[in-house]
Amino acid sequence: MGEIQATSPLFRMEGVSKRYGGVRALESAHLDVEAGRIHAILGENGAGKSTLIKIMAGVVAPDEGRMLLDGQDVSFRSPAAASAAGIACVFQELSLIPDLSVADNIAIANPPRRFGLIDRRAQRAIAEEALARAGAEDIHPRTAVKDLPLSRRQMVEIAKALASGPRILILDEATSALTAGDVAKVFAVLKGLRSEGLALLYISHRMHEIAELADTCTVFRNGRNVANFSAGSRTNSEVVEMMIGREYSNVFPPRQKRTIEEGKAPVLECRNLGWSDRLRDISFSVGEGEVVGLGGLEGQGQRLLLLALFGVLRGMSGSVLIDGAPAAISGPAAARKPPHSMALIPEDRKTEGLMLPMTVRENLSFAALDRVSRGGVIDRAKEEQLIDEMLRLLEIKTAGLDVPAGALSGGNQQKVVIAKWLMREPRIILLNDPTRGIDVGTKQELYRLLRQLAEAGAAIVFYSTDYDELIGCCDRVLVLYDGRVVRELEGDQISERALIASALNVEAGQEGTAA
Amino acid sequence: MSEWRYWLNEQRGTLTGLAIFLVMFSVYVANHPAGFTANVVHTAANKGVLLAFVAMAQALVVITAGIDLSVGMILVLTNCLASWIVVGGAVPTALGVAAVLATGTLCGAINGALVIYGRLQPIVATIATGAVYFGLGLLLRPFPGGSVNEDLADALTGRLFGVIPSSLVALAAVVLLIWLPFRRSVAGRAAFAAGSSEPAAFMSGVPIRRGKFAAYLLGGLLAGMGGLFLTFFTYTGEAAYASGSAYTLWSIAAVVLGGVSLYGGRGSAVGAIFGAFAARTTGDMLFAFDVDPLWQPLLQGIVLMIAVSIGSLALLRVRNRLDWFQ
Amino acid sequence: MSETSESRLSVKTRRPGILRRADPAVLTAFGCILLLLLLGSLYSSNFLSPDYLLQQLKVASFLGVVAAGMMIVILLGHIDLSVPWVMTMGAMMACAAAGFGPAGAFVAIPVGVLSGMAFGLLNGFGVAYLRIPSMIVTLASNVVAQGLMVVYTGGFSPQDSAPPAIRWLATGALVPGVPNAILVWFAVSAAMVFLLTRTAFGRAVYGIGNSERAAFLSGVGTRRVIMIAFVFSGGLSAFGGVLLAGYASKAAQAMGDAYLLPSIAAVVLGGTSILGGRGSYLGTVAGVILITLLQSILSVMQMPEAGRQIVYGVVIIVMLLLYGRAPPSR
Amino acid sequence: EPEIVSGPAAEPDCFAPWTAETKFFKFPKKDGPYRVALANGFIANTWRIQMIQTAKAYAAQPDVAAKLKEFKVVSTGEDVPAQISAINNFIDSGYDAIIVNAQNPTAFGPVIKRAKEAGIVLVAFDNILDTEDAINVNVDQKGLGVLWANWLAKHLPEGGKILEVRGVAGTSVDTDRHNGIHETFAATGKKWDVVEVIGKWDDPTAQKATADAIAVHKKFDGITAQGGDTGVVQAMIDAGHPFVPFGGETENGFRKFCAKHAGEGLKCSSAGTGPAQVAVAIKTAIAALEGQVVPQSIKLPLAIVEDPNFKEGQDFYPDQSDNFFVGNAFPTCGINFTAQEIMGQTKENQ
Ligand SMILES: Nc1ncnc2c1ncn2[C@@H]1O[C@H](COP(=O)(O)OP(=O)(O)OP(=O)(O)O)[C@@H](O)[C@H]1O
Ligand SMILES: Nc1ncnc2c1ncn2[C@@H]1O[C@H](COP(=O)(O)OP(=O)(O)OP(=O)(O)O)[C@@H](O)[C@H]1O
Ligand SMILES: O[C@@H]1[C@@H](O)[C@H](O)OC[C@H]1O
Ligand SMILES: [Mg+2]
Ligand SMILES: [Mg+2]
Repeated sequence: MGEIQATSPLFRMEGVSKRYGGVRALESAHLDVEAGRIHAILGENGAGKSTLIKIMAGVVAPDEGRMLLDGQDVSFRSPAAASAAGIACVFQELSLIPDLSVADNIAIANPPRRFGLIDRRAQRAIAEEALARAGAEDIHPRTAVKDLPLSRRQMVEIAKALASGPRILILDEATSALTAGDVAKVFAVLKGLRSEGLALLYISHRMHEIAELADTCTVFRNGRNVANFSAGSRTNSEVVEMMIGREYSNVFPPRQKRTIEEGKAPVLECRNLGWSDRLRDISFSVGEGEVVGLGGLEGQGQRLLLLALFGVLRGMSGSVLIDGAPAAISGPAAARKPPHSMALIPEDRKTEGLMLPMTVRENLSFAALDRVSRGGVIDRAKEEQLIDEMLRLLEIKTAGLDVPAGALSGGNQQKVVIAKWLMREPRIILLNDPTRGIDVGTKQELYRLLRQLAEAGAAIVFYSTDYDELIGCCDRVLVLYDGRVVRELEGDQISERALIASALNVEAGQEGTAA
Repeated sequence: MSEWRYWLNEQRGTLTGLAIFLVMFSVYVANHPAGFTANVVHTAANKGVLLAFVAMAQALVVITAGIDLSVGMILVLTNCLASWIVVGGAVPTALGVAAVLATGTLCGAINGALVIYGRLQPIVATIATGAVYFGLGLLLRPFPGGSVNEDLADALTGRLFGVIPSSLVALAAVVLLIWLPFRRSVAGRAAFAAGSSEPAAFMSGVPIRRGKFAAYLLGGLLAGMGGLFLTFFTYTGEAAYASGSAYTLWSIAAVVLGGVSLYGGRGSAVGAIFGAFAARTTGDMLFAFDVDPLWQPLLQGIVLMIAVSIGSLALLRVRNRLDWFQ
Repeated sequence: MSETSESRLSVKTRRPGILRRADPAVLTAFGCILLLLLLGSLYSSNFLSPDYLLQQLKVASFLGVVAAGMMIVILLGHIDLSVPWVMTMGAMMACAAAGFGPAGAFVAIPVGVLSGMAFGLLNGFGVAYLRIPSMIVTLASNVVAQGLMVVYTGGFSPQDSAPPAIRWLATGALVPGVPNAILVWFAVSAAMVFLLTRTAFGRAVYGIGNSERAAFLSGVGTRRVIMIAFVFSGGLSAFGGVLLAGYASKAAQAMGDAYLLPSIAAVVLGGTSILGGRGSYLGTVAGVILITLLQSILSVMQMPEAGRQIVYGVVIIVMLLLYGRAPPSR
Repeated sequence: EPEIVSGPAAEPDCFAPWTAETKFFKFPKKDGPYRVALANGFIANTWRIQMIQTAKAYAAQPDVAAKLKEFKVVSTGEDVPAQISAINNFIDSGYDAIIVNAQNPTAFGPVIKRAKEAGIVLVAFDNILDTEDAINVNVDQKGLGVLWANWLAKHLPEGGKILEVRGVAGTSVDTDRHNGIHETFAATGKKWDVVEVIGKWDDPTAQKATADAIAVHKKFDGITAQGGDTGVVQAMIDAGHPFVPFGGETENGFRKFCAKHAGEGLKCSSAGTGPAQVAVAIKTAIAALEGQVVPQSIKLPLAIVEDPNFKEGQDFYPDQSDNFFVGNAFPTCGINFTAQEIMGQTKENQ
């Protein structure tokens, strides 16, 4: 398949393999990275992309294979060694140190020194310059990283990579939390770097980003590189098929026509909800069988709104009604109980959704223990039975119920999180960007599931950072801006154009006609 | 935000420690029969400095998200050793001091090696090494005794210009010569980084092991200085188990009062010093107030309880419950 | 962090059958117990006599009960440093209650345990609701408990000899030849295994130990669970104190001092992670026996105190190096 | 600064000099009433609590109270420097006399110097000071060991296998007593096989150590213990160990056992001094302030009770706590508290 014949690549990987126990994360992978190009790496979850990059960056030691930089054999014993060789990485899991300042973080690998001690003045200058280069002048170098929101942290992460003056810059899903404006800035920066002659490796699950940026693409599947081609030489669905190894169609299930019963109160209703200055005067309702999407730019209050509904925030104003009756929800423990019967699929499955070291079984039944126990004693047969149902319903792929949840692939982990809530038969389901970092195949299954649940009578609030999803899945979409609902789109009104326009809080002329 | 606000934010823990200490000490001095005199300050300083050394040692380790339950026993061991070898003329005394400090450093290095290279959990590893260090101390001093170069001892526990306690000057010198350079060094930053988030630090190419090792090592050194000062202060060596445990426990209280986060990554040894002085003042309070002797331990417990609860007031401001779990 | 647990567990999945369920740490701990006995028997064959072994189990049962409480708290990722004086308090309060005539004797044990639970409640409230690190709340409450006992002893001319019921509980023999203390420990252990493996509370404890955030968002009343765990720990410490009072036939100041560090060491030597979330109760039992035997053998061998401390420390370190290490980071 | 004078002391029966060589002090007479302070170290055992209660009771006796303007007690815990600081604070606050139960006998050199310069009477008791510049109210710790060993030697003329339960390692009291025992045994020229275990002056600890020793060694011919004696006897009973001669301290529980099982072979020597020595120390301090002659080192009479002389209601109290130390009276000093009235006093007052 290879159309590219590089004369002498800047960096080359040959036959690199990595195993974790029985899992082959990477299987004799080959990769050529050239200067002055942006090289996209594609592949579904667990395909081995991050493993590949961790090996390049010296985070993980390969089991076999060799790496060449400028034609010379190299092996990195630590991230510091890779960094010294000119390889900088923006990792999928953020690698910033929360208690240190932005400047400390940017200069962390090799801080400027005077008399053997760190020169903070020089460090600050470096940080300011790097932030400016990444287009994030608004971040003060003395701020502690832990005080920054996620999207700002990601910008710091990028600035940090730039500050090390790399020859190869790797971005592993580095834009997943960025606002649209930041993404545009970052893209401009990346293009600039390309013209300066850097080699860039870019990993993302967002096809349109890859279309915009990449010169070269490599597709990984099951730890092997299965295709290598110039950007633009394949259609999107061809690429997706390469990734998942099968045909890809009918992503979104069809929407059923809903009939709303006369006089029946909505399952969930908010009136004038407010919290700090982050949520303002939010009113909406969700009826039985309805999927209501939350849209807008990142960080406009969507996550907080879900947390507010789930009783996590203190000191809210306004009221929440369930089945028309005012509900005072004091926390998740109250939220999950009837008559509320709420479920929240949280933002981060690794720290909020699962206890990774605990078994799949324990994770699955964790939220529903009250339903499978009497007087606090777990009825194991009942537990088993519920778990079985869930495994079948969601087709969770696992080596067994007694393996730790952390051993499952990302998509299956997410399924476990969903399953553990479905065990409670919730009536109100809140989803916080559930498909983030999930591959297309699994996504498709999730969309179907959502629809099924809605048809079975659940009221669903679905926050997503992916406009396609909102368009494909939702009956209605509320667009949030600065803590307010600025638009409510319904049915055919929900289009990418309308979503973007309202997200930016600008008046969009003719939503109805957008593609 | 202006620059000084950033500074304030960075130093919040230390300043809280300072504030707690100042409040307590003012109340104490105001009620002391002798009042605010050089003698009273001198007495408080000498007593505080000992715990301050141990608390600094603890702070260094706590910053790496570890804990050292052997600090008190390092103090005991170095005290027993010093009571043998910090004697005689200038040269033997100097050699003795060096050997005592080297011993403290070695103890810290052993702790560090077990935690970092042995990959043991600090709590249990240092419980075990603490037993070993105490045993060695007891071998050296089966019963109290020994002596110390009294000229040096008097010089370091006396007063400069009749007013300034020289122990405070020594403490300040240690802060200047050990803590400040450490904090500004690559190893020191690595210690903070490792304490704040070890995976992130590793991915960032921070020399984690070196940083943590340096923290444990210097912790041992500082605890050894505590032992040395204990010897200067008492002219003698004693393998007192209860006293060693008490120093360990109070060092934890001191770092917390001084704004060092037990979860690692945050705090300063200077804060720990204020914390140590504050902790010591809880004991002094009983002197200044007329408390029934049998009620004194209870009162001290309650004062400590209140002091450590102060930090939780910030909790009232937390409006997103997920912030509890940071 | 997640890498840690993943690779540890991937080892586990490779082992066959029954062994898969047994924690290697627990097996090693039991192995060390046998080794210790063997070494001891080189000094005197009496170390293998049933008398001696029963005597060890009896004495181990006090530590065992305390360590059970400590384990719950450690599984949460916390620690309880108030053990020494809560234990003493339990003993003193129980004996004091017995001083109030026949009714007193009847409620003596509950009173002792309840006083410990009250302190557990204080600790738990500080940890769960005020979110003060457990290390520091329990340290402070230990000082408070000590202060209370000093005031109490000095002021109230306390009755401090153990009533017959408490004596019987610790030293009587319901089953001929087997001291009741062992039966009590066995009962507490059975309850612990049940609690940790079969109840929602037990699951919640492990869940919180692994990720408090995830447990909270799953709708578990994490604060309540944490508080209850500390109440358990306080109650069990006090109960350990009551048993110790039965053994010694009286309560006395500072009688719990010798139990803090050994109870932590026992839990950890039994394979429970001090960071929480992982560990099996059987391991704690092994750890308790191990520590008790080690102390006893060193004592009987007349090792001077200095040597005992050194050997004790070194043995713990060696055992931890054998099986208590975190996996390598890369 | 006291004048060094020749004896005898003001109340020779009470203020008995340690040896014939002991110096005598005569402090310049000060006018009362006096401010007296007690700097105690650690507090959390029955002995110390009893001691503090005795001190308060003694200071409250009308004739004593009349001489005292203030009596202040501070307990500083295990830490020696904290105790040193407390004494410094007392000096700076102008107290006339300071009484101390020292955490460490050798650690107080500089404070002793300061007290002397300030003309303050410093009296140490129980754990006394290693100095000739302060007054020590002294128990002959080594003599206690000698007494116990002699008792065992008397009952075991041919020597034998002895269990020695020791106290807290690292303290001079433990070492002194231990040395007294061993030197005495050695002097008999008989064969003694001494098994040492550590009881830490604590009943449960001593009981456990004894139980283990019995389980392994099966039988001892005699036992001596410093502190924790009640636990030691309890362990013998639990193990069905035959009763054998015993040299121990003065806990009420121990004496109860001694009286009860004497017929079965538990022949006891119970000796020590009770916490009331603090009263002797206060008395000494007042005498010194009044300008009376006192010895630099006062030898306290040991309260010794030996088999078969254990008398109920005088040497032991069957209905009272095991934990307190009997022998709380020093008749030669006019100090006649009974232990139970001390431990009960606040209760009645309240
Ligand atoms: N530390 C680890 N221990 C065990 N298995 C691991 C570890 N890291 C990765 N794996 C496994 O290796 C495989 C490849 O993972 P990798 O993270 O490289 O995938 P990826 O392509 O980056 O996926 P994603 O798109 O979800 O980020 C997966 O099966 C994963 O579960
Ligand atoms: N750390 C691990 N230990 C044991 N098994 C693991 C581990 N990580 C992954 N696995 C297993 O290896 C297999 C391959 O993982 P991979 O991430 O490629 O899954 P996948 O089937 O492609 O799922 P998805 O489509 O959700 O990404 C999975 O069955 C997973 O359960
Ligand atoms: O003299 C000792 C005393 O100092 C201690 O406090 O209790 C036991 C006594 O033997
Ligand atoms: Mg896959
Ligand atoms: Mg990845």
